[in-house]
Amino acid sequence: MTDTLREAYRVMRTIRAFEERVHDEFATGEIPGFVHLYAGEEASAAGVCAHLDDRDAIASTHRGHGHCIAKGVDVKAMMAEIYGRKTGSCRGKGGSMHIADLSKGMLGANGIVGGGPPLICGTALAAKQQNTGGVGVAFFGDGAGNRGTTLEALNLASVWDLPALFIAEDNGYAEATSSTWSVASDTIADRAAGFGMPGVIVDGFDFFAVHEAAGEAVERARGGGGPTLIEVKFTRYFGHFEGVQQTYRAGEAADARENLDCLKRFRERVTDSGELPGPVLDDIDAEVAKLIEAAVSEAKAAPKPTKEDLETDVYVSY
Amino acid sequence: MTDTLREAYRVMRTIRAFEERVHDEFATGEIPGFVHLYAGEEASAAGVCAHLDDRDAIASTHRGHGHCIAKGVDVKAMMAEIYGRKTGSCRGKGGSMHIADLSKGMLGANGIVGGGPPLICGTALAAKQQNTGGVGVAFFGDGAGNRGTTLEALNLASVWDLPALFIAEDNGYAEATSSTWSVASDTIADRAAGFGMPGVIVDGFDFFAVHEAAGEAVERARGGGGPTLIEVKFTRYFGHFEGVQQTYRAGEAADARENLDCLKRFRERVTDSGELPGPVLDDIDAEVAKLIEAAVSEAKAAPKPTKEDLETDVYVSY
Amino acid sequence: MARTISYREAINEALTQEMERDESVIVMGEDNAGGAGDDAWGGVVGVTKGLFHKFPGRVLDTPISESAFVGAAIGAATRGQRPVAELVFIDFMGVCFDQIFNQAAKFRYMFGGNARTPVVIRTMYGAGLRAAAQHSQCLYPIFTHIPGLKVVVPSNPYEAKGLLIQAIRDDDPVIFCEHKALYDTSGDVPEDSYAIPFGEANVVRDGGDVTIVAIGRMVAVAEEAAKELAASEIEAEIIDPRTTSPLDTETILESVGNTGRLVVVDEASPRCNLATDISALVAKEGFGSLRAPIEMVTPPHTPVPFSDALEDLYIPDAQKVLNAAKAVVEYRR
Amino acid sequence: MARTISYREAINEALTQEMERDESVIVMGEDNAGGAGDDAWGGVVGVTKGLFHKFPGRVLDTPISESAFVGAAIGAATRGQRPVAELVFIDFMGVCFDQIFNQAAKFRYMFGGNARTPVVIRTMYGAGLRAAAQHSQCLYPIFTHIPGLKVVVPSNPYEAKGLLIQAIRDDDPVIFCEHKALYDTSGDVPEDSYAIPFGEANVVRDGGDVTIVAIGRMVAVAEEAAKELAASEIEAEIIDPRTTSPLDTETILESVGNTGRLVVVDEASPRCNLATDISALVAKEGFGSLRAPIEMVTPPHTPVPFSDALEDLYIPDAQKVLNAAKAVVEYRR
Ligand SMILES: Cc1ncc(C[n+]2csc(CCOP(=O)(O)OP(=O)(O)O)c2C)c(N)n1
Ligand SMILES: Cc1ncc(C[n+]2csc(CCOP(=O)(O)OP(=O)(O)O)c2C)c(N)n1
Ligand SMILES: [Mg+2]
Ligand SMILES: [Mg+2]
Repeated sequence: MTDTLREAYRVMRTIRAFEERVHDEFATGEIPGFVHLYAGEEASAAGVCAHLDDRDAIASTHRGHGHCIAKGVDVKAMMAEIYGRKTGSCRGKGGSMHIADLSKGMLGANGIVGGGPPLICGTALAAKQQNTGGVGVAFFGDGAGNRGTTLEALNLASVWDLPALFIAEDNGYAEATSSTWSVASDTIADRAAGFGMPGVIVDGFDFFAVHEAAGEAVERARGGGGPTLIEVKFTRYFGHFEGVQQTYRAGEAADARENLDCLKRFRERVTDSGELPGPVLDDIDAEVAKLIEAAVSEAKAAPKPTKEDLETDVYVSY
Repeated sequence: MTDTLREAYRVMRTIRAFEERVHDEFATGEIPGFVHLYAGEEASAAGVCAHLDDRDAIASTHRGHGHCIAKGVDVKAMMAEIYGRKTGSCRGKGGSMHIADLSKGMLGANGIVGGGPPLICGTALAAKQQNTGGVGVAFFGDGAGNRGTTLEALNLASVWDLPALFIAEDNGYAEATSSTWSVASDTIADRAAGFGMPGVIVDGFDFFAVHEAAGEAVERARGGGGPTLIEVKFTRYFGHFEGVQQTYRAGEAADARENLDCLKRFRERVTDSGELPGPVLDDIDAEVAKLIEAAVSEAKAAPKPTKEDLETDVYVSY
Repeated sequence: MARTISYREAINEALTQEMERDESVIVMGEDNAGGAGDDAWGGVVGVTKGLFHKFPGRVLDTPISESAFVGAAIGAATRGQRPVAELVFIDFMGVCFDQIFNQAAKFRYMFGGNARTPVVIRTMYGAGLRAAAQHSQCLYPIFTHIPGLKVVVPSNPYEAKGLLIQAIRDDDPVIFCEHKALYDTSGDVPEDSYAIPFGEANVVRDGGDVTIVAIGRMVAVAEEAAKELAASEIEAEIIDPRTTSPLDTETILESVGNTGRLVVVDEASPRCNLATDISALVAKEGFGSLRAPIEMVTPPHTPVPFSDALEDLYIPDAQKVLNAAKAVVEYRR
Repeated sequence: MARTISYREAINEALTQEMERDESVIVMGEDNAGGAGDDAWGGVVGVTKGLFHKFPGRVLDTPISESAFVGAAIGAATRGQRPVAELVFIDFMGVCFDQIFNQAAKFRYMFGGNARTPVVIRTMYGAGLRAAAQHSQCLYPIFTHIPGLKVVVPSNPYEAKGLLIQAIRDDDPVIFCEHKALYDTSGDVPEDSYAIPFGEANVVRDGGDVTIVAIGRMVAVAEEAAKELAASEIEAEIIDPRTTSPLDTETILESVGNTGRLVVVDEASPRCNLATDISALVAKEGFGSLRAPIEMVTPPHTPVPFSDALEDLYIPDAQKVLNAAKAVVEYRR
């Protein structure tokens, strides 16, 4: 368990450091396109993915950096991708919204809200038919919980009895629209019963709560017990995407950053309990800081794709 | 109430006679295209539409004849449409799957499973914004209850607090697929809670049960109390569409026809209670028989559309 | 090779042979098994009938949730399966198009070449069965428009079998368009397995006076017209592209190089369809040899009407092809 | 009339003026009010900002349920409202296409003329903002393909205002395509309300040597090319169709009748797009006056790449238009 905790902390810290750095770099104007940051939500990706291995696949959202890092995608390649470099995870063709690494079971961030859940029914089906013991995990936001694709996928996963997890990340808003308004039921987890699966709600600032709920669900799925819906509740630290105002929740975000922090909570708990001593965590912090620094400087120095790259990679065969 | 009952009986009898006649006529090969019959399900259309008037709009399904008749669409024009005649409700351009009469608030049968519920959010919104007191009613099948469009519409209706009814007609099958298999929850009504509205189940062979549940829902909707989901359970008498085998439920259909009949149940109840005497019902039966006879012979004699009709009616203005 | 089977049987045979050859091939769709565990239907047109019992666990029914199950087919394809999903009517593409064009079609490019999505979506298109506006469309031009998709339009049983086998073996997402009026047509089909490569047109008939490119069911219509043209001593060359994406531009241009005249017959709605696509290709690349305007024979810009009286007027027929061919042959500048 | 406002402001003004004029005009979309009751956003690009407070009860936020709310707009249109729904990115059409093309587009025909569906779907298209493959597509060829829809592609603030006013007053379903790279461009726009009729192209520039038809943002690209062409004494006539459906075929054919040469510039993917549509039109109807191959300037058949280095190569630019125009002008058979 100590190893697991250490790695989970590393994942969360890496996500946080990655996102804060991207936030700063975006402000300089050097990063193109739409960038949605996951800072504040680290416990979800880390808590769920701590249970996953190579047999398992995940589908992510437009807010995908955290899920990528938690599923083991190379951080330097991610940063290079965000900068549109040839050394990026997608050779610069995808960008922040499309980082993927299928060799790691990471099926891609997704620019389409609700795009992932159907895909995960398929990866779970493949695992079931190939008898690998693998599971499929779809992360989606509170806004995505109102998309028909998401709701159809919940039903299909139950009907096919798939080894799947649906992780509803309720960060309170879809763009500027509050989830208390857009989700007609009290919670997203309330929908689980209508699709014949258990629904659980966890505190998304508490890594241990997420980790425990996900562990149960993964175990059930691997054992043939079917899908689970887990709703993780928390707040994002930054605006919907970089460069946008968040007047609609002025004080709220800063306040959350101060008082609701999965990293602080994690540190307190593991140092109090003696599971991990402070200096171990400090070392991780330092290592991560170095890694991110290197990722940014290497990304900036890397070449961009060129004319020869424009028309390749459309098809496997032409 | 006697008037209401008499009219409801007339509606149910008209639907039954219409469908049985179309069944026979189809077998002769003279009716083209896909025809889905509503026989056996009459109490749903009649029980719901008995509460509706000109302010209200309904959206139907591929199995639309019953809803059309219950909402007052001209029976002769319907029959002519099914025969592809110029005198049809849609001048022969629509056919069985697209009979509509917007002047009657009948927004069309629909060839797309799950096509109607979003539209009804719109008619309900219009009624609300125009302050007419009108409601919108979406009929949909058990199979359609698994479509994303239907599920999105349930949520939207709640979020916008619309005067809407969602009538899930569970006839046990979508084509040959059993609803006990395809609907992951025990019932479709189970889904209502996940979308913040009441969910009710009624016996679809019992006109009075449907009528009562729909009455409550319509009243709530007109009063600003928001949408309701009503699940009506019954069996269709014929195959999924005309001309198709139903080996997957061999005895079941015939059995239902014998023992589960909303018309018989209605007659027993109203004659026992004295609400309507037998001869009144017999008269209606005779009138309806005549009407259907006339509808068929007029349809067969009517002209088909011609070259001049091919390219009209695409746009209001060109 | 003198064995005659129907288009429907040819497709079933291709599925059977590929499922036997490769156990990663799976099949899914509404009532593809029928009632979840019986073999009542084999899909609404019976194409998959018999597979359920032959290949246990590999033929799946689905709820009416096209986004979910088409998406599932795509997801499974990224994890080593080769799913063949049935989207009964192509007209239903509108309820699951995102999964097809934003997900499957773009994975490989968006992910920098690091994805393979060998999924086949079988779907039924076309007019002629009085199925009206929502069940009679062609819509293959829409799929052809989207980079990352391959689009197949087999015109007879022989093509259907060979092209479906290729589609299943292909590592890219393929939209396989079956014309509903062809299922009961028959033709010679070898029993052995064979694959017809994509992007290679079939020259159905040789002729030096006019090139007729026809898609899917329109190939037979063009053949009918060609027979009558021959009676007027006009020899038409008929080209069946077989796949609209990739398109065999070479064979078309070569033929127009010889004939100097082109008619394109496309059952799809006339704006931005294959007829315009192929006409534009020739107006750009084959202009030097063109000796007459390019004629397009298509339906009018209207939804498909229900009444047989109108539908028969709507669908391009041999007479219209004949007229168009004569017009270009007789054209004098 | 010397008032300069942005494309974004022009659209907002059209909405405002129509909402003032006609209370059946309503607006809906994700964050169109913003947070359900505030006016935080005015939609993700701020087009509807300010309307929420000005028109109480008539500007609606929606959950992320495109099928439901686009369908609701359509349903409301059949009951006397004139909804303007915002489908933020045209790339999201795949999640609600059925409601647009099988419902709204076909009602009138399927119902034998007994329906009116005056709905406008505003949507943002196009490349240039490094928004990558799922947020940069054009896709208007797909809507143009569908009978029953009208499709508008305004190229500047003046057109945007006048065409949107027409779209709202029009009794048919209209897809109103706004180019994301144009929102911050400015131009002269009259303060008074005015409607630009559909199906009437704008001749942006007169010239006798070559006709350039350009769509949406490509009009400005064509103008840039025309300036350089003029330096080589080639006078290009530039035609902006303004609506792709209906298409003003007359103006195009007349111009090609004078110039004998055609270049079509279309930012959409090259297969079955507007460039092929217009080329085919001219190869059929204007062949007699054509003196050179028809050139099409389009992106390659690939998804839109993310990296600025690639996206800049992807989008048609003035240099490519210039080359195409020179090629057709210099063409000798
Ligand atoms: C189908 C679709 N509709 C709308 C959008 C635009 N959009 C991008 S992110 C977003 C909000 C998503 O909210 P949520 O699911 O809660 O995720 P969060 O951003 O809060 O992580 C919206 C509306 C989209 N990308 N795809
Ligand atoms: C989106 C879509 N998917 C599939 C179909 C084909 N189809 C037509 S009716 C039907 C079954 C519908 O079942 P249900 O909703 O239960 O209605 P019922 O026929 O039982 O009245 C199917 C699958 C369709 N028309 N539309
Ligand atoms: Mg959210
Ligand atoms: Mg049913």
